[in-house]
Amino acid sequence: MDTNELKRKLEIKGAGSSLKQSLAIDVGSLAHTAQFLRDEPNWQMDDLENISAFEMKGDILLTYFLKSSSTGKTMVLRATVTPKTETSEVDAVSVSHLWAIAIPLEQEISELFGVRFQGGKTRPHQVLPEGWRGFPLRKSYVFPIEFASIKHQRHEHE
Amino acid sequence: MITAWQSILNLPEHTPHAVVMILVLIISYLFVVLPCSLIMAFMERKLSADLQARVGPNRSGPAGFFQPVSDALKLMQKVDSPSSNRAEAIWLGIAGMALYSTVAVLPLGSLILLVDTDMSVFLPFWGVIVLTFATLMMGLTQDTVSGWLGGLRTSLRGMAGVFPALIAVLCAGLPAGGFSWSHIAAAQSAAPYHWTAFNNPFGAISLIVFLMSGMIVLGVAPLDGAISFSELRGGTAAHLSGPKLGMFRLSRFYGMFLWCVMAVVLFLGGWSIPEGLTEALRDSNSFGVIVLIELFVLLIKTFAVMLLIVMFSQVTPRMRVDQVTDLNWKVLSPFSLISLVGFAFWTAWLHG
Amino acid sequence: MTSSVLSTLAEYFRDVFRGARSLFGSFMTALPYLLNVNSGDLRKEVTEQYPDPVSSKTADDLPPRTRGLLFNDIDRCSACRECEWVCPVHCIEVETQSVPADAKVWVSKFDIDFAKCIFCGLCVEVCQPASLIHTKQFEGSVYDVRDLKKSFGRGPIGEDQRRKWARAQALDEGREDPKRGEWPS
Amino acid sequence: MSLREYLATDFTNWSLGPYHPALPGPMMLRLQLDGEIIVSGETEAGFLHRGLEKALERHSWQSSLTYADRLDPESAIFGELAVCLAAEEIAGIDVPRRAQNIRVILSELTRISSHLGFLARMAKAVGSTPMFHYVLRDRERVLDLFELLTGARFSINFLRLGGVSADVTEGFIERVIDVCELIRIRLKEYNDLFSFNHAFLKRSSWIGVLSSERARALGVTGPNARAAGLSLDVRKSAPYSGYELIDFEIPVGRGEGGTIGDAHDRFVLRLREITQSLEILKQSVDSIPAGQFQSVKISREFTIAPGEAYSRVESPRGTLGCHLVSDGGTRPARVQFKTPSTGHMLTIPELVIGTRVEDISVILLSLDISLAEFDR
Repeated sequence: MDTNELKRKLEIKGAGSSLKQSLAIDVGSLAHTAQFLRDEPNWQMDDLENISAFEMKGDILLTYFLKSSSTGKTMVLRATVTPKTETSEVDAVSVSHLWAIAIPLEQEISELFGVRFQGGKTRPHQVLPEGWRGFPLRKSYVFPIEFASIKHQRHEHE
Repeated sequence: MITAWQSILNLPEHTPHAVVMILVLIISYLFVVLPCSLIMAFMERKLSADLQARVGPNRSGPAGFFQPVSDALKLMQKVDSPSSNRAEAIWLGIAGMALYSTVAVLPLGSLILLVDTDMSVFLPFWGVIVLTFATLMMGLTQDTVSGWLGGLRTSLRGMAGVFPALIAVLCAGLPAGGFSWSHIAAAQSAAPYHWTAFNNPFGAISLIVFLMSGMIVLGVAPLDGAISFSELRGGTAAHLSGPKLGMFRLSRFYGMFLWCVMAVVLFLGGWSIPEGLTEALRDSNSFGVIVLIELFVLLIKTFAVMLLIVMFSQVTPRMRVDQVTDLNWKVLSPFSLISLVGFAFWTAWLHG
Repeated sequence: MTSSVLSTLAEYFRDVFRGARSLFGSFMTALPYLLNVNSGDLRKEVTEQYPDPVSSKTADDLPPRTRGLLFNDIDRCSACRECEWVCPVHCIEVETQSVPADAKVWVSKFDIDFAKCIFCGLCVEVCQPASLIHTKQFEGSVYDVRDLKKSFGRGPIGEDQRRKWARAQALDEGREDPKRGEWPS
Repeated sequence: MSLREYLATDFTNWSLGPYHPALPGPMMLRLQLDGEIIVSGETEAGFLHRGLEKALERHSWQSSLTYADRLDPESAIFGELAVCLAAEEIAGIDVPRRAQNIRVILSELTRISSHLGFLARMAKAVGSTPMFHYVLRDRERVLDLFELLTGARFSINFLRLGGVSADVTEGFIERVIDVCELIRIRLKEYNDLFSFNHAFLKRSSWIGVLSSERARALGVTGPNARAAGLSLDVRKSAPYSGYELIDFEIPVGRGEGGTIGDAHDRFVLRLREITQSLEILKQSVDSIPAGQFQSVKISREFTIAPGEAYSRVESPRGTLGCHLVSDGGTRPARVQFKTPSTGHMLTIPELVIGTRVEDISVILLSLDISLAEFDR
């Protein structure tokens, strides 16, 4: 998606505080769009508020909440990635070179959702113990009966 | 002095002087030094509790009076931490020995002056310097970060604090014309305006300098950056437990008691009671009563000074070690030198 | 040069003075605590020495809505299992046994596992017959964690209870002589 | 081994944690020391991960709020408020005025209790035990108010979708006014005893200076950002739950002790925020309207229309965002919290460089980081 097509799309959408005005873009051009939004004079989205991910029927939606400190406008970018199988990792583009706050947010998503961010500074397991298989926040995640020979006596109540 | 004690303890005439002195030493340690350290420990805990809207120890003994005793007993029966190597125990022993050797020099009364040489005022400082060095070596033998940093900081602080203290001692010795305890006590009579601290304008400054440098040397609350619990978990004392920790704590309180006694004798008139009274008692040679009254006067003043120190130390936050040494070199030392010059002019002008 | 020396000297003495003044200021703020002078209850000791009822709070000093240990009055409980469903930590287990039509529901087992309970109060809020309530009791310590599972149920139906129902049913259907078993007047 | 190699000195590697009195919570701090001066610091957390967001997906709408208030144990209501606002936005539930007012009262009381906890930790880090005990004694009075209204002291579990779970009893309003008066007197006592004490000034001014550019770049929000000079406050920029009717001004760091954005500035700013919260409490307690306190009765089959919302709440540590997604079922599909501690943890490696070992606890505790909130 080159810049003028992006400009055209932005004019139509305009920035909105609620989620309805979110701009859907494909993962590849995510970093390029974010760079554009941050440096463009009349947008100046220089503050990344939050990166959140959730799984909807098999594919993982990444939502980027942008905010511009000068004009106070907020903006939502939405990217979709679909892992091949329920337990396989999937690749996405990292924006940690644009905003420092993206590092811990991407670290968590990569660990709990299995989304590998290219070029990100994600460290090995921070939240889950070493050697933990599976990505807990995926809908298809099944609780392990035991981990490192410790039994979880979770009797299900569904 | 020896005959006085022979009559108090009604020993046979020809007992050798050494035996009498050892007896007096043991008596003064058991009945004065040990109880006073424990009283000070209790006072500090009860006082800081009162300051902090708390009740403080009230379980063992009336109003928790025997809390330090129960603490000591509890620590005695704890097992020693396995990780402490032998070198640490040796250096702790040396530190304890250095500190408790000052008992012989303690000025507790005109009749308890065992070592009354011309230099007896400086002897406790020798004990304190060896204590600082021993704590440094104890810290270095523990191969933990808190041990290393704690030991280095204690030596840094200990060595620094001694300089202004010695200058303040010089100030006290000038009007007395000598550095033995008897000279200094003789120069100050019972009336407050005769005390070194108040009979000239610089006396108060040197008293404050002496007390604060004592707090620096011994590491009392606001100036104890070296063994603060917030990040070094007790510095050199981090790995002590059981009887060693008990000895470490008791030596800290004894250090405070020693420094307060020296401050009182040097600046606040020590054990001086009105002349008429001593003459009357001496004639009716009831020496026991003299010792008791002098001790009572001395201890009242010591506890008053100690109360002030605890109050100030509870109220101010803890300072970093580099701020402690800055305070020492940039504030206490210049002020002690100024008061030394002041004392010199004052005594010269008075006797000139 | 001299102005810089004088200014540093002045700054030095001002620094020392400020230090002494703030030391003295803090000392005077804490002094009333030592002397408890005219401070009423502003500066009294606040230590609550727990088991002693005078200086520390007991169950009845607590406000009415305090969420303490739970109690279920089994007679009013209608075994609707709402509490079991809403509990976030699933610490309530309810079991009933079949009873003849018109008799009241027999809650044989109603266990609350206080090891898991987080005292959030949802079960009490959801309970229609208001049989499950928060008492103001908070002393729930036990030696074995299994003792934390308190049971409020009636237990399995006993033989005499079955006979009572059988007799009641027989009375309704007229098969039973109402007078049987009474003492002759 | 040549003499040069033999005498070569290197940095000491010292890793603090996970439990250490100088740290704000279970985290690891790997330091490289050159003697007492810190060359570099690096943090590692993850010790308090409880899988809160996964748990929220497995429970009904009613009990999800109980989990939400365990996001940050010290300020429980803000987790609940974030989830409530988002869910009400999706489902279109409107909250009665009286319930909004009660929510504001509880938020400001929690802010005061959390800031008092911060003052106590700072006093303990610097070693002033009287201040530590005074602050905790006064926090008890605020916690008594929570127990009176909701039944619990910390995890109050009092908010429901569409309002609050119970009404305000009559005695509660007077007690709130009394506690406000008491805390106003106590604040003066803290200032006399501790805030501008020379020794505390020396320990905390010019220490851990966070400039406003670095604060914005690292996503720092809340009191730490305001102390650095940025006046960001969600209650002003995007007012929620009736804050637009209350007039209050946002305190910004003035740098009395040392410079703007140092540890002392963060400490004094929180004192000012407590006074500001007292102002808000006074206004909202006087103007509490009559009326319903809950507009929706939640039963077992309660569902929310499919949709998503992002709510922002001003918690005592910063801007707490909650991204809630509902797929029309009886359980939330996804709840994601953006906690302020994420930004604060990023500042630690920068603030710690060049300081002394004794300053670590002052810097770390002046950022008021909650590890429970960071790991979720």
